[in-house]
Amino acid sequence: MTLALNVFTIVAVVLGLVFFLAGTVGLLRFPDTLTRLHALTKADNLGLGLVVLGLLPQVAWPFGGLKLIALWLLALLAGATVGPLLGHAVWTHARGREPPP
Amino acid sequence: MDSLFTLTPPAAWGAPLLVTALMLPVAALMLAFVLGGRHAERVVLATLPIGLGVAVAIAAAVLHQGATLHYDLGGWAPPLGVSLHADGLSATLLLTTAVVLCAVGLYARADFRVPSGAREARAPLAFWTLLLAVWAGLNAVFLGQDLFNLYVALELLTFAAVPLVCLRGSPQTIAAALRYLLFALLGSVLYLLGGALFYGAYGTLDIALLSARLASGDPIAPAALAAAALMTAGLLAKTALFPLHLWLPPAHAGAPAAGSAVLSALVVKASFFLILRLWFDVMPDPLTHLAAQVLATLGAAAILFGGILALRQARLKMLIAYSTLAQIGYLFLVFPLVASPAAAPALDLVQAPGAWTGGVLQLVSHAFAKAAMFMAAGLIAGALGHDQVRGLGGLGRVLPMTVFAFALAGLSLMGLPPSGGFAAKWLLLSAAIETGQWWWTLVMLAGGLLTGGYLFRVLAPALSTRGPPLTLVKPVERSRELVVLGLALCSVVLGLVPLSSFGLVQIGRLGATGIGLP
Amino acid sequence: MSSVTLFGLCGAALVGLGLFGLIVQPGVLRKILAFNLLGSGVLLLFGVIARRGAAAGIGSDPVPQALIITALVVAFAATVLAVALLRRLVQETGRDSLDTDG
Amino acid sequence: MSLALAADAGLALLILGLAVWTTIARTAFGAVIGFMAYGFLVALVWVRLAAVDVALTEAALGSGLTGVLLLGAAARLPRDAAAARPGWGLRLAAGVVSAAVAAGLAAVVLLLPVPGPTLAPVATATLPTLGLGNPVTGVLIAYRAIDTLLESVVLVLALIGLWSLARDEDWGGRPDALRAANPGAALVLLAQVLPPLGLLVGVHLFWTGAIAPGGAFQGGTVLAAMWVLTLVAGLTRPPRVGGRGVRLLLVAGPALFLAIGVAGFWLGGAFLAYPAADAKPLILAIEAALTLSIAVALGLLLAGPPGARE
Repeated sequence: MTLALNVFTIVAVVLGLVFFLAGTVGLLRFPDTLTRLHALTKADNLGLGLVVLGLLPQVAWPFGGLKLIALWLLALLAGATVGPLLGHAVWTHARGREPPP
Repeated sequence: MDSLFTLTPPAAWGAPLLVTALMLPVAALMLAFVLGGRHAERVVLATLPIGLGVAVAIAAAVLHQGATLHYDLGGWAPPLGVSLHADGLSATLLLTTAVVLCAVGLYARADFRVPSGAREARAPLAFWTLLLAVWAGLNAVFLGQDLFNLYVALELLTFAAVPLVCLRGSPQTIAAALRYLLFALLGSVLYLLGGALFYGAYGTLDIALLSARLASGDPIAPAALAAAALMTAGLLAKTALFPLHLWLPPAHAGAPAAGSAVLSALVVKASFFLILRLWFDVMPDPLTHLAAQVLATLGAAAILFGGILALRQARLKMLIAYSTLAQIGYLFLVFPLVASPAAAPALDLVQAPGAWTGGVLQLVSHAFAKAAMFMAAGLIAGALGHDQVRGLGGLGRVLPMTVFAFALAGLSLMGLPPSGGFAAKWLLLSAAIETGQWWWTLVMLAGGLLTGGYLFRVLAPALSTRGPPLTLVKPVERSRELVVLGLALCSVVLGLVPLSSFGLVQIGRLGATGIGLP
Repeated sequence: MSSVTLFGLCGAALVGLGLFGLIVQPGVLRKILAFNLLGSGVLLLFGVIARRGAAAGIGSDPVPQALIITALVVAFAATVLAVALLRRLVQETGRDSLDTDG
Repeated sequence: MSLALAADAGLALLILGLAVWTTIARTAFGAVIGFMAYGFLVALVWVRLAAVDVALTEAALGSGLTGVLLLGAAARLPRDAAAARPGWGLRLAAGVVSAAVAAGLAAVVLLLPVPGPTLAPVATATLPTLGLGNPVTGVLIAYRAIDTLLESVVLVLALIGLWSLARDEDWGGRPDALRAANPGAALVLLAQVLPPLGLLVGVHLFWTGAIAPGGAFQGGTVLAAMWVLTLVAGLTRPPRVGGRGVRLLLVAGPALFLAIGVAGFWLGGAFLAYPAADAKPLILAIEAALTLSIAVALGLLLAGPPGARE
């Protein structure tokens, strides 16, 4: 049983890292800030989710697991806030007027 | 006050006295900050006499016991706990601080009064709370025995002194305050790094334990050498000794008169006091001889550099600020004279006042004289509406008492008899000759001439009787002139006191340096 | 070459970098940043000393840790004062440098 | 070359890289962003150095609040503010001096005794008498209580210095440095969702400080951060500078600490000593008051001097 969990952990964490890699490549390759922002928030949140999912069996339950999930939710909240703020700032900075609602 | 003096406090009294000296300004600061408005000034004026009484009591206790007062805070002995320490030198400086702050408090009442109609104003609240904070920082530095506790005390002092500089808010004073803060922070960080290395090498930050472990014979750890060098560099930045002096003149000249008096007379001395503690209480003697030459050379350069630049200043307060640079140089001449290997045979300590007493006398007389001079300059600038040295012709006829006080303070700075400055410089000169280091005498004499030069530039026109009489923009209150005169007289009276009575200053010193004081 | 020594060398390098930045940077905000680098380098060195003092079942000597926390709070208060002075300077002179005339 | 050493080496190199970036970045804004990332990595290093209390403080205060402060300052710098860079002479001299200091320190680090002298055994031996489990809190509150007391006074003093930079006519107004011009809907959402959780984390950090990493400074910093978040989002208004209530809150921590310290003369036999019997409740009372005062002080330090009165 623990072998299966370990294999699951390795697979999930590796998948998560792949998404992180994708996010970083997106950051480097995409033409302008808004698309980079898109790449970062999507890929990193998904990557982190997978890493957390993978680590859940390795961590003392229930408190360790709950902390990890809380960690992920906070990262989601941060990403959900920073994304629109940066987008808003970039839009107004580039075009000098408020974006359409 | 003399009733307290005759009361011989038993040793058990020492502990609460030290704690009161440390915590009184802190408690008063918090009370003044919460009450605010006009109460802030009243809290300060109520606390100053009590603090003066405590300082006198500490000096009496140290004199009575003939040994340093010691107190472990929280009952935890070092190296784990922090202890307080009051030897002759710190008792003297506590007394000087209390006297100067009392004078500044009385002087500043007219400048920082809450305007009628307003419940509270920015400058008065800031000044009175910052004055208490400076006092708290100074007492914490003079009483500290733990290197990190001294770091926090230095920071408390820096955060109280920097806003004093830009209390008036003009662009130059803000730039001066910012430059002062950056230099002070660099100094503090280097001091902290030195403390960290001392802890890394010897596992304690207590000065007494550190000195014991450093002197315990085995070769000194390289970390200790690096620590002493870094700490000294940091403290030199905060004392504004010659190469690191850029921040002092604009900062001390930009502050309001009462602030400049406190900054020049006291705040700069706190970091110098720590250099004394570092090189005479912590480091072993052979190292002190080595460092003494470097410090004294920088001191000599400061004397000459400060003196020459003071000659060329157009503004009165800048002239006095550069004079502070020069007089600080004198303080650093104490190191080679006290720590010189060819010290004269150990004469009877109390009767033969050595270079150490001369140095402490210079510290104290400069504090009184410089505070009086800056406050006199404040009165002159307030009365004439300008600060230019050129426009002081015939001032003596208009503001006789202020000019007289300014002249008395100048007398003490120049070191002319019978002033305290003269006694200090005389002791330093005789010690230099006794220990055969004649070149320091040349520096001191040159410094005296330069001081005479830039003070002559101010006093000659001021005392002249020819030329049109000056018109006063604003009358000067007699009470403020009396405060300035009183402080200047303090500096002069120090010279009249028979030298043998300075036994207080020697207490706690012989054991530490281990050589017969010349 | 243990990792603790590695962080010690990193701290020493940070002290050098912070000192260089503090002296060379013309803008005051950059000087404040350099001061914070210098401060964190010094505290890293203190942390390495604390880590080497591990004993009695504790990973690091608690006394330097307490001192580092106090020093961090002091450094923050210093940064606040410096930034406030800088903002006032920019309001008054419109410039970020210290060499105002006079 | 164990894996852990490689990871540490990577972390150290990353930190040095960010530090160099912060020094040579073209714009002040870029340098501040680099510094914030640098700060969080240094917090990681503190975890690697087994100093979790310091890691918490560094993350929350050293890079969190300092980052907010420096970002606010960088945003307000005029575009053409970069003054002339100093001549190569000064840069060379500064480089030589800095390199010498760094090399000297590196040598000292290598020469320091490896099992360094320590006070850990002494500090932990007497912890039970204080009823504490976390030795760092023991040092902060009991063994070196004077440093923490002076420390909390330093915070109040920094605030007085900050307020003294206001203009005379603005005195009595509200600090306005934090009010965002038009906080986006996302920020308002964050300022409504996060603070309750932050409050819980802050109080937990304060409470657990007695037995595990945490304490008044860390808890107070998290609470301050949450308050600042609501200030930036405009959900709450900073208090008036002249208000006696806010000043009482600011002074509550140090004042209680001083009062209990003076009571120590009779109860515990020395100034700042705790009676053997009920040391724990007194310590917790002090920590609670300190947490409150530190939270209010840090929040107001970020809010800046009083601005124009509306």
